Amino acid sequence: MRKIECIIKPFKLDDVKSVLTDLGINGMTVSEVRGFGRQKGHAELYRGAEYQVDFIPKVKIELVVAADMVASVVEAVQKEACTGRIGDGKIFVSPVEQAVRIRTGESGEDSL
Amino acid sequence: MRKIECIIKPFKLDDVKSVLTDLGINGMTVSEVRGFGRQKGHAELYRGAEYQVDFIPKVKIELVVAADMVASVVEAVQKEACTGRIGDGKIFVSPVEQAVRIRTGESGEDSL
Amino acid sequence: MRKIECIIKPFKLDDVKSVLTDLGINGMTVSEVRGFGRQKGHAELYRGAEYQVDFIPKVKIELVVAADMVASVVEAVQKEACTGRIGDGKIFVSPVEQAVRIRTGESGEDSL
Amino acid sequence: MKKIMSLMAAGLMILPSLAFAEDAPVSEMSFILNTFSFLIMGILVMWMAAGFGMLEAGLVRSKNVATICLKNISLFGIAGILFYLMGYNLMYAGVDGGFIGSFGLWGADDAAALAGDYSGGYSAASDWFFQMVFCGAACSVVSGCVAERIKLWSFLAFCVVLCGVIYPIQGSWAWGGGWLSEMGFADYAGSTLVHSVGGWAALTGAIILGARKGKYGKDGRVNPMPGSNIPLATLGTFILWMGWYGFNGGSVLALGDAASAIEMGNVIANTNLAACGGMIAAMIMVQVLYRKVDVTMGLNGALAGLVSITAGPATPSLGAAILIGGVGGVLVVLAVPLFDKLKIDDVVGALSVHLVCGIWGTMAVPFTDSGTSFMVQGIGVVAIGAFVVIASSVVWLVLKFTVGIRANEEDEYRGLDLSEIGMEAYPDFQTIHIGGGSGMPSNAAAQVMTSAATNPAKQH
Amino acid sequence: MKKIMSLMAAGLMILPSLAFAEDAPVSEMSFILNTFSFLIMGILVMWMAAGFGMLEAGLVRSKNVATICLKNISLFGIAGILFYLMGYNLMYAGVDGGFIGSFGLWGADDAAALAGDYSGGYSAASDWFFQMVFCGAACSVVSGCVAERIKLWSFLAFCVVLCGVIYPIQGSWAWGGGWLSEMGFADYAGSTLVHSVGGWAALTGAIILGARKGKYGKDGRVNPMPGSNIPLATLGTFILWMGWYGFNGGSVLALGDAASAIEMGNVIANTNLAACGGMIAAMIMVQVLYRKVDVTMGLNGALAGLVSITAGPATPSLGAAILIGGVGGVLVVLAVPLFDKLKIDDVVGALSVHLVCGIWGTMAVPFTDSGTSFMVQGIGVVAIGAFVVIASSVVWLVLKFTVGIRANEEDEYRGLDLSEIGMEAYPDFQTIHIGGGSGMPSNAAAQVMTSAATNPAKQH
Amino acid sequence: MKKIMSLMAAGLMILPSLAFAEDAPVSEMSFILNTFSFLIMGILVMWMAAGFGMLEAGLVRSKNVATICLKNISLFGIAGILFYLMGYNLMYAGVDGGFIGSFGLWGADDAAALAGDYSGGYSAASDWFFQMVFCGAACSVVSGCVAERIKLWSFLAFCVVLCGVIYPIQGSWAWGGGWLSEMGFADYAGSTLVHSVGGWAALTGAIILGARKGKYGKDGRVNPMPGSNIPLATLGTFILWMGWYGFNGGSVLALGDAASAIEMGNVIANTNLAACGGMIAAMIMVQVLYRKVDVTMGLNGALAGLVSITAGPATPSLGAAILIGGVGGVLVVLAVPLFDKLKIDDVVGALSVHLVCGIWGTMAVPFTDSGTSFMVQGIGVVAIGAFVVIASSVVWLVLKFTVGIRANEEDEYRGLDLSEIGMEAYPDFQTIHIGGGSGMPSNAAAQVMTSAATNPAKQH
Ligand SMILES: Nc1ncnc2c1ncn2[C@@H]1O[C@H](COP(=O)(O)OP(=O)(O)O)[C@@H](O)[C@H]1O
Ligand SMILES: Nc1ncnc2c1ncn2[C@@H]1O[C@H](COP(=O)(O)OP(=O)(O)O)[C@@H](O)[C@H]1O
Ligand SMILES: Nc1ncnc2c1ncn2[C@@H]1O[C@H](COP(=O)(O)OP(=O)(O)O)[C@@H](O)[C@H]1O
Repeated sequence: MRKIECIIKPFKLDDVKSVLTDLGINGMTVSEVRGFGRQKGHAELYRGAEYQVDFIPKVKIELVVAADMVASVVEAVQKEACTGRIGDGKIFVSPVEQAVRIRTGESGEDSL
Repeated sequence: MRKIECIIKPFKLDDVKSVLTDLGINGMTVSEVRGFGRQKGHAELYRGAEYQVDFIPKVKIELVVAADMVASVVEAVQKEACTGRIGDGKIFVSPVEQAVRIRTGESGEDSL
Repeated sequence: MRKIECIIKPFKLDDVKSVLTDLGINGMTVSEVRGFGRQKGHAELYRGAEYQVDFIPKVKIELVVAADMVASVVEAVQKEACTGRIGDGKIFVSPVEQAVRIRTGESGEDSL
Repeated sequence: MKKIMSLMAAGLMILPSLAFAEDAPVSEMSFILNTFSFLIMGILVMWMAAGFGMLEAGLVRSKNVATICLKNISLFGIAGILFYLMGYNLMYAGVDGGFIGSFGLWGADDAAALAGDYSGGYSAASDWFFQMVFCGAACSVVSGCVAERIKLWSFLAFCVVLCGVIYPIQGSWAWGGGWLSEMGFADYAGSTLVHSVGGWAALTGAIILGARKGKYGKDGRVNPMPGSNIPLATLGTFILWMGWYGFNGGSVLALGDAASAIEMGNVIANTNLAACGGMIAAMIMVQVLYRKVDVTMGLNGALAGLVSITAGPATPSLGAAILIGGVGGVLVVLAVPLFDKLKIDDVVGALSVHLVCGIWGTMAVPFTDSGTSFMVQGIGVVAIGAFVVIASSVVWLVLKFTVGIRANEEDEYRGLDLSEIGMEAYPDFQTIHIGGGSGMPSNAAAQVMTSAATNPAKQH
Repeated sequence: MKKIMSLMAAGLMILPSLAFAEDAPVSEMSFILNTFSFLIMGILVMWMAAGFGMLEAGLVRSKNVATICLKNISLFGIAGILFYLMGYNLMYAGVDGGFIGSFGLWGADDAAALAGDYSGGYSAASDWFFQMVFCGAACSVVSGCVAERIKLWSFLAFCVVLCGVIYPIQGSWAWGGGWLSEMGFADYAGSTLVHSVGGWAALTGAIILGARKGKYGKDGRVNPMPGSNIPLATLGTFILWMGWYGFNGGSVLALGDAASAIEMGNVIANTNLAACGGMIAAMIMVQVLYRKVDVTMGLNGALAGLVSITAGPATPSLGAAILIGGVGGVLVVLAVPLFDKLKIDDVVGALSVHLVCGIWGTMAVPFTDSGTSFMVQGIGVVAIGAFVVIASSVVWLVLKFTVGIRANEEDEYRGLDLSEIGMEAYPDFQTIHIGGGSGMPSNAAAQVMTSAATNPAKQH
Repeated sequence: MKKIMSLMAAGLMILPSLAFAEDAPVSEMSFILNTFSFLIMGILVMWMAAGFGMLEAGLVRSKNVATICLKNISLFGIAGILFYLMGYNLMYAGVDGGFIGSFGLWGADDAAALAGDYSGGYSAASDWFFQMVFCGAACSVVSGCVAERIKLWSFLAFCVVLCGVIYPIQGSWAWGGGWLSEMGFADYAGSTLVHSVGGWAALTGAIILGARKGKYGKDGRVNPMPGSNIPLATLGTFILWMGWYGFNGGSVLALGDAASAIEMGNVIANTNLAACGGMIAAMIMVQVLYRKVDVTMGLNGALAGLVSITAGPATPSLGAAILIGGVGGVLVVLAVPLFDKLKIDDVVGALSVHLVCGIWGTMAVPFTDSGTSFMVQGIGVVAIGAFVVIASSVVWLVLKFTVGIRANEEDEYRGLDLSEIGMEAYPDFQTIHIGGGSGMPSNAAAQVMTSAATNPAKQH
């Protein structure tokens, strides 16, 4: 099994979710993160002093999938989340040794 | 060492924390995430339009443990976090190569 | 490639970010987490009942780097985030198999 | 001190103004001023409904905020309609030393004044308006106490009965010229008639409903469920403080002569200083007892001072007003943990503020007003308390065994905002499910779990 | 019912007070009371600007909150200055049955009164103040409707014209003694002259601006964009309710005689009960239609009741006031989805409340006021509606094709707070980008994406 | 313009009303109206305490919000008690052209009026109430400036001295009939006596306390620490604006004759337009200078206009009022960065608004009031400034070297809510520790780290 972490622009979340469910993925875990990268943050003004907000809101999707799904998921997310402009984000894939469904105690790919 | 990620229902957090400390775990990192899965979200109503909130609040617990602790931790969490109803969550185990305690610079299992 | 996860005290974030950019790192993803560990939380008072808040705000930095950068990053973060007092946090290193830049589709170390 | 009081305690003071009734122009001016005072002061009292709303919205957890907002504004709507349909007449029409007024819609009759006879003293509608806004305040007391677990429509049904029946009947006894007023019971602006009435109704409600899940641990532990928005609670307290000038100041019931104006000045100054005394006393108490100042106790202390002075704001000196309010502030700090010890779960401290200090304030009147007696004050407190406890228990129990009054555990855990009204109060903000502020301490979680396992409904 | 009305409908009632003008002392008192009423009631109306501000700040998404706050407070500043520069005189100076007053700065002239002749009735500045605060209310209606997408300075430019030209010109027709008042058109406190004027201006603005991105799906779906702070919206409603006592009560335009005071009492009681009726009716409607009570509909219902009674709060009985308000509450629940069906995006429900109920309230006057006719009321509604629609369309279009009125899509997505004013309303709170509350449903996201791809500006 | 002023500048206007004192009925009416005006306007001024509270709660970071709420409401409690214990008599009793009144509890004496002699003009308590609420305003100015780092009880101790000693002594010089009033110093409602007094006390406090950690970088950089709740700050400004009608309008000190009523109308209209002018001027300034409109500058601009007009709101024309306020609005936009350049850390802009514009407003009086001179106005400003600076420095320093005034660095970093009062203002909301809004920019972080390393206390 592999864990795929996708860091994307927030407004892309619904599109990415749709394409993933189309691929038959029916579980994922999402969180709000802040990204630092090539894309620069916005300037804010407060009482005569301007300042840069370096960290940009991003959404992180984590999903654990069977190894044979990795290629198609990565490709789908990459295509769907892409706007072609700086800050579109990253996809990282890493190994997972074990997975358990808490409700039933099932483990392995059955639990996903 | 292994990293154990548990995605659970928020109201189970205190129970899971207790059982983990009973097992001798004395460190973990917790965050708020939103889950998408078989469990369906709730409907909200706003000014005559109803809509579905797909993402359900969950809590993610991350803890890094020595390899020999994995089995007992996974079992304990699975038992404690289980309500038997859809949406109880998942446990994922993945490899960790190195761990460092920032305060002392210790590394390996000593640092946990 | 490796993923380096650093759990640090929130007020150290800017320092750690600086030292990382000095090392040539130009991307990272940050999130707010709550830590449970040796450091004890604060007591709050509400209407005659005192209670302990166990979970302490921490910041988690995740960054994926080429394998040969790991040592220097870990060392730099450990030094910079250290106050010498309990609760300084941890650094975990784990393997990453694949990385993709969404904008361009590049993969591998080029995508970081 | 409504209606009847203006002919009793303040009788002598009113006389000069009635005397002017002969000389047309001046008495018309008195009529106008009395009317205008009712209206302006009534507007300030209406504003207290907003104060209760913000106080309660600040002191409940974020998952119940939209519901408490809705309750607070809609109860004011109910109060207006019910006081028109039956409340006013039940309270004021033909009580004649008895136990109840008469039934019937209220309607304004200003024919005499329009024909140039100003002896009625004020416009009918201005009086109706001023009396009506008081009725809403009693409901507001209830809503805060039973928050976070009561069903919306059952709560509103209770308000209908409270506004339409319970409040006006007991009100007729003192302010409507009923038996208590004949005995000489004194309650200037309603420490008992408004605040402790709300408090008794809230107490029975809180007991019959039971505590919020997780509030009390098996081992007797009290699990705090901190309020979600302290500045909002502070704003609510400021609003209440402001509105109270109208609550007490307007209860002079006249502005048409110098004596009334002087009394109004004294009442407002005393009201203010009682609030000051209550707040500072509560802050000092809480600092001494807990080594830290809980803001919400300071806020409750100010309100405690206000409730305490309400039964008799015209007679004390400023110094006495500070003391009366200060005792209220001390009482509230002691009462809050006491109710918790009794496992009576009062979300915003309404019982400590309105019930306890309402009784204290009523019993304190004879200290500064020689025309009253502890005995009669005590009779009033007990009689009204007994009536309200019995009447509201009946209503709560009828509701409980018909439509039900309590949200189920699952709904309570998710919050009434999602389960009862299907919306969130702060949908854009991430709320905390970890650690402090969640109001879901471990044994509570255990309870909820059990319920979840046995109750296969929609889940989290 | 300004100026002219005080000589018309209320004419008889005012007479006694004018009669007193001969005997110095009393008429001085009448003068003082009239003046004081204008000031106090005007202060309450000013307070409504805060109510609109909080209501709108609570009903927009968190990324547009700071901007809507700024708009609401600055439009009140603009109203004051413009009403001084030209508004007041355009509305009241030398209309003489015509269509417009005269141009010129306004200045107080109290020479007669200072010389002991009180026949003017009230101080000049008190009248100016009372009329000015009404003008701000019309702008506030607009701001809520066109929120979350309009550019700050273009909006303020529109307010300048609305306060300086559009509002006073149509106002002169009825309250300034122009042609509508000569026909007998009755609008006591401005259901039409203030509320539906704001509503028409908002309607043209909403149409010309277009809906917020993502609000309406291709398939006709309405995507909710929930308001970010329900207690704030509730507070705003309470403030408006309170201020409305001044809005309608002050529109008696006199307090110097008993008849006026009686009328003021009736107006305030009716105003209150119309709000009660509107709110309760809306809550029941929404419960019946959707099985849950949307708080924001309850709030809108109360405001609907208030707008509905505003055209004629002096003549109905209390029961009739409840009905008039109640119909308003029903209308608002029906109108909100209707406007959505028409894809007219009204962020806070301003059209349903102020336009629809403004018309309803105006047309309802003849039911209780025999001195008015449906025909004349209809002429007034149509004439003023037509004028405002045309005039504001011109202004909106001129702005659109010169400086532009709409923030670009990228800026709208990021929120006007960051793009227009470079700050956040709640910088310390984490806001939600996932799931509910984001107001960025999937097809919206798609639209934004397209725009993002074709518009290589700064990004997210 | 208190007490003494009513016999000076407005002397002629008051005469007619005093003349009526002979003919009983009318003068009783004057007495009532004067009293009622004090009460209603005083209630509006009390409301400003809530305005300051909300403004400050909105402009501090979320970790200090509960504490600032507590400070703002408790300082009002302190003001009431201290003004009773000593403040009123120190300010008004037997000053006789001198430098100080007398010591002693205040008590109402209305015997003459109750006996039918209305020449006193108003009820004693109404006057006390109106004077008392002003005293609270001066403290509120201080609390905003020294927020986010001062210890709770030390701050309250300072308020005790400010309300009980400093404020009344300097107040006696002008309003109590002391030496400044004899020179002809004019300060109608307190640009100097209230606002700049608060400002000077705040200035010394801010300097002695030092800036918040991290506010000023080594390289002269100013690190913004954005306010956590902009709608709350906006609400606070609306409340202050509303309350200011009472602040200035009530300072006519009479309503018993037509001349006073006319003056009150003018004062309120001018007050309103000065606020409009200040806000619009500030918005334009900030747009021109920074290309974006900082909301908080707009809010400060409105307040600047209000402070500016306060020294002389009766004499300017409406146009002049706009200008006086507008200059205030410009000053505030320039002063905010100036204080930052001087590394005087003023959290909410209190110095720019209350001190700078308080001086400007006082010096601007002679432009429209020929009875005053720049020289005398300058003497008043300097004398009062010097006295307050010296007196409050002594108090701050005594506190500093006894109980301490500043929270330690660790506590400051965690926020005063956790460290001083052990609770959170928004416990349910996730707050941001990453990036903007944290108010913990990098060099600040560095400083905190150093402290943390050397100070082995409880940590984060
Ligand atoms: N090495 C990295 N490790 C973890 N996250 C990264 C890394 N580099 C970039 N990111 C994440 O990806 C986001 C986008 O990266 P950025 O450099 O701005 O643009 P792009 O994706 O177009 O290269 C960042 O905001 C950050 O959240
Ligand atoms: N493949 C997956 N990868 C990551 N997280 C998942 C995955 N599947 C489910 N989850 C997480 O687990 C939670 C529970 O899953 P769900 O399908 O609703 O019920 P169950 O756990 O009973 O199978 C989801 O809300 C989501 O957070
Ligand atoms: N085994 C672990 N797995 C994951 N996170 C941990 C673990 N142990 C500690 N942490 C994280 O590190 C933080 C600091 O740990 P703590 O025990 O308080 O102090 P120290 O880092 O000085 O040992 C914790 O708050 C928690 O977030």
